[in-house]
Amino acid sequence: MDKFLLDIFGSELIKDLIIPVPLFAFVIVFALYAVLAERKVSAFMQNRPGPNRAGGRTGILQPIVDAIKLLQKEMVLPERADKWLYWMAPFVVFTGTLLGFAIIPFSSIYVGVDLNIGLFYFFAITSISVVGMLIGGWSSNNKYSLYGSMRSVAQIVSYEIPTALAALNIVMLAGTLSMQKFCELQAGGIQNWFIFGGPGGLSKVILIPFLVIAALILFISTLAEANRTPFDLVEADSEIVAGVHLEYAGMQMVMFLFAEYAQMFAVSGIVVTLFLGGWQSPFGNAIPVLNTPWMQFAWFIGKGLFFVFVQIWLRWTLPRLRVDQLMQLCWKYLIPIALVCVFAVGLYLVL
Amino acid sequence: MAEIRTEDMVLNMGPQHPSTHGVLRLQLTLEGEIVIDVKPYIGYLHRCFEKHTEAMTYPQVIPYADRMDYVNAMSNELSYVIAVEKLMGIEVPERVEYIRVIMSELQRLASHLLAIGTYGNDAGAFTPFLYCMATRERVLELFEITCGARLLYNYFWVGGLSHDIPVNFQKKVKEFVEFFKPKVSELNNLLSFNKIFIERTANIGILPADYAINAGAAGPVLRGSGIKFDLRKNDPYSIYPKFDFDIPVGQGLKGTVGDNWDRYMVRIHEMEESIKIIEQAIDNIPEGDVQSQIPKRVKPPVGEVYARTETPKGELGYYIISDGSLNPYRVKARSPSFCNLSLIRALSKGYMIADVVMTLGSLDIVLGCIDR
Amino acid sequence: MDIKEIYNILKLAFEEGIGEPVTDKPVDPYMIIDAKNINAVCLFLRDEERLQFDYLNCLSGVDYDKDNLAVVYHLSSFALNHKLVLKTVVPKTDPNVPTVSDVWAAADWHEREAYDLIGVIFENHPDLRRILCPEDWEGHSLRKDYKVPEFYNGMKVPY
Amino acid sequence: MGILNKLDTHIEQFESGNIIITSADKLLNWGRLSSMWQMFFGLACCAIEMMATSASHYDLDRFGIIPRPSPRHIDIILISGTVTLKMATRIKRLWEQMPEPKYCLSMGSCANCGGPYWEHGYHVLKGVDRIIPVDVYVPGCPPRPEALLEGLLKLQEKIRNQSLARKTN
Repeated sequence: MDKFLLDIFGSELIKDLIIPVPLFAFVIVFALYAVLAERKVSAFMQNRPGPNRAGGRTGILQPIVDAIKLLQKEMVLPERADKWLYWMAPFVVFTGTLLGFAIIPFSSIYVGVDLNIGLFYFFAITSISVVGMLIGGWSSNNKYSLYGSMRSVAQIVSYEIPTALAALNIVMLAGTLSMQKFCELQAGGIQNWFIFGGPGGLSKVILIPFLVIAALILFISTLAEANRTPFDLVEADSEIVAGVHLEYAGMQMVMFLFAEYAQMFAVSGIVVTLFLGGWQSPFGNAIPVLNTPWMQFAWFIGKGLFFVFVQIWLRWTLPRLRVDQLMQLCWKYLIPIALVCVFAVGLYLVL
Repeated sequence: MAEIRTEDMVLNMGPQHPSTHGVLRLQLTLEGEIVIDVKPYIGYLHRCFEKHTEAMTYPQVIPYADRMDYVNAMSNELSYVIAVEKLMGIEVPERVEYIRVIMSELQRLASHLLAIGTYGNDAGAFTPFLYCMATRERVLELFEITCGARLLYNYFWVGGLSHDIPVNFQKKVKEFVEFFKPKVSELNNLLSFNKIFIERTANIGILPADYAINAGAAGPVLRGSGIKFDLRKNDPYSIYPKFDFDIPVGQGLKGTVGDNWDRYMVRIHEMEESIKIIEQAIDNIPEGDVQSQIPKRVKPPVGEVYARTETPKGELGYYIISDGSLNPYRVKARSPSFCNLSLIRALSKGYMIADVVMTLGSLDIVLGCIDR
Repeated sequence: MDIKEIYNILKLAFEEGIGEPVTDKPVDPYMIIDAKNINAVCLFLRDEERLQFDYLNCLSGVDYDKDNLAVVYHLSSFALNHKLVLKTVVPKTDPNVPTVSDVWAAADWHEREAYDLIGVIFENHPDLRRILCPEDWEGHSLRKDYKVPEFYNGMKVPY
Repeated sequence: MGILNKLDTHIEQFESGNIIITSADKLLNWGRLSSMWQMFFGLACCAIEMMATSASHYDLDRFGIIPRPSPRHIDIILISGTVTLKMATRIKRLWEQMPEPKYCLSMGSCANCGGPYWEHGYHVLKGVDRIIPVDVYVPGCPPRPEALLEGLLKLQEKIRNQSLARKTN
């Protein structure tokens, strides 16, 4: 793709400017429609129709309508808020999430930038949104926001560890940090996905339980990083009202929401890339039609959306944890188990 | 190194907050997430019920009694009319008693469903709330075909009922009972035995039995602490002695006796018991005139009465002083939520913010009843 | 236990300040206790083996008549399942009644309510503030001679 | 309407009925009327009916109305129940915290005019319109969910006829 664009425009600069455009468009459209999906899925789970006025029975225009309305909303600056930080926070949060998308491999021909330390970059850059939340919570000069931001920092920083440990399994197996490499290594059908031990001989069977557990840990801890129920303490409605974005109105609040929903897809993308073959078709090259670069988009996005659906499903089913229980889960259960997985995989590799 | 000065954080929860169940204000003194002290401020819905009663005639008070604890209006009415009937010495026909019992038990279902639903919402699970509301809608349907109102009925009158039950009422109630029975286990699967929910409620907000009595706790809050006390059995009124039902008490299955989960579970079991009572009563409604005993003018003799009944929230008592005129001299309502809410301070010290929300939800307060 | 028997027990324990039970009016009989005795009587009622009034159902303030206020205590016992009504009458000019919130914790809020709406002042109450009306409210609204204010904080009160 | 007011000066030059303005109006109005986020907030008896309306049986989400916990996020505040004098100042503050454009729907007799508490309610504000401007009044004590829905549809109608160029309040 890089080469193709370079041929057309003949300039590195223009190519670099063009490449993120579809990515950005995807994030915006996804975030808009994830909100609708959440409302529709929750409606389905609660025996009710959900939005069905704007845009016919499906409510397909509801996100557009919401956007039009939110654009008209007044921007509020709370009294005694720290003006610059207050304006800055939503952008920091959104940028942090958006930058994470740069290394998500949508297809063999399309990835924002194929860094050789892609995974490492992702963990590093998404942590920027923590800073944004801290800024937002502090500068709003609201106690609830402050509690939200403190919780978010504690939560996201803690959950980085099990996330990284679970991902480490695959890094060790694959011997790379590049997102495209992960996908390429899992070629050849569903049996070669890393959740089933990756490519290799029969001996990989003993790895499968550890990798399944690692995949679960990765999913759970990324759920926490995306602040979704049962770990949505950052914005727990019934306790600290709306948490960080309590004082934000209109488009600024939308930035926070967008960041949350974009993060949902980003973390799903990580889980999919690391464990579920990324953009690989489950049939490998047995059915070549299903493994063309354009079909790879469909596979990747499809797998990603499935995990987004699971996140929505969990949100409307489970109650939320308490702060100390959240930490307990992280430090007492997820990290030790993840460590065991890492040792097992390491042992396997050494032997 | 200079000592770092720390200050306790004071957080105002309410009067507008998603989980204060109305317009209650809690002033939390916090140390991080830990609650050091809670100061409840009430009165944001003080609608001068007691002043109104002094200006109204006895029957005119009934609609105001409805509006006190607006999620179980029937039980409020029952308590008030029983008080006035006791004062005047009226014996109501048996048909009226049966209908009153059925209605108040249906109302108990509706009230508990709302309590459980909003409790789920407090825990962060929104779906059980909507499931409960959908089931509650079926109860309201029964009230609607009976008296036309969904929420505030003015159905029980002094000495009788405002009108008789409709023709197909019994059939509808039986249909409802069949509809409702599987709902309890559905709710248990959805919420009660959810691991996270148990983690959030068990061993939180423990109320010891002796303090519960001393502080005047009532209803499921009292029974959650393991005290087998229910006015329907212990100080029977109406025709409750005729029915066979159990008093569920908290047993500390998932934690300690008297914790939030016990109080929650008492409500679930009470719904099952209410269904039992309705089943026993619905087939035996005797024939008769529901209005034969309604006095032309409600004018009790000089005297005073304290009548109490078991509403879904607990003991609701009306203390009525009559000076022999058409208006009561003084009506004081002893509302169960008022006494239960006063426990919040003792129950939430030392727990976390999230636990205060859960404890408050387990007390099942209605601000209309507290502030009057 | 009958109110007469309770009266006899109380009469033995306290020399004065226990009124004869009033039983001629419907429905609930009651006793009038002197205000200065009320805390001691309540403590006795709670702790006495034969009485065990462990539960305070209701505590009401009443605008008793032209010159007097009253506080009415409805008591009951879990252990023995009997009930009792006590009254204490104080003049409007000096509406001081000892608190019973140290006997039953339930009395705490009830007494605050009686203070707020009727204007009975409970001595030794740990936290006697207005509970229902705002802190800066004037007057005690359940008194028969209460006049509704024209304005509160700039908001017109009457219709 | 704050933002609309600010725009007023700039578009005075257009005559009302200008084709661009009208189409823009329609779009903006459509946005506002189809996505009224309401406050997760109840006062008294009517709050229960409001909850029933947003629950599965009646489902306010159909109209794009979802409850949000914070006053900063919302467009419409449903005053659902009796406003007491102690609560009135808080409601006023809530209203001031809401960003423009904002709407208020007064639900039930108590919020409209004091309801059954009009005569002896010394602590009841006789109508929330004494402290904040109300767009739609829904009568009833309490109004049925259908009545509340009707009120919301009336509010949609009102928004539909608003304009950037001419103020219709």
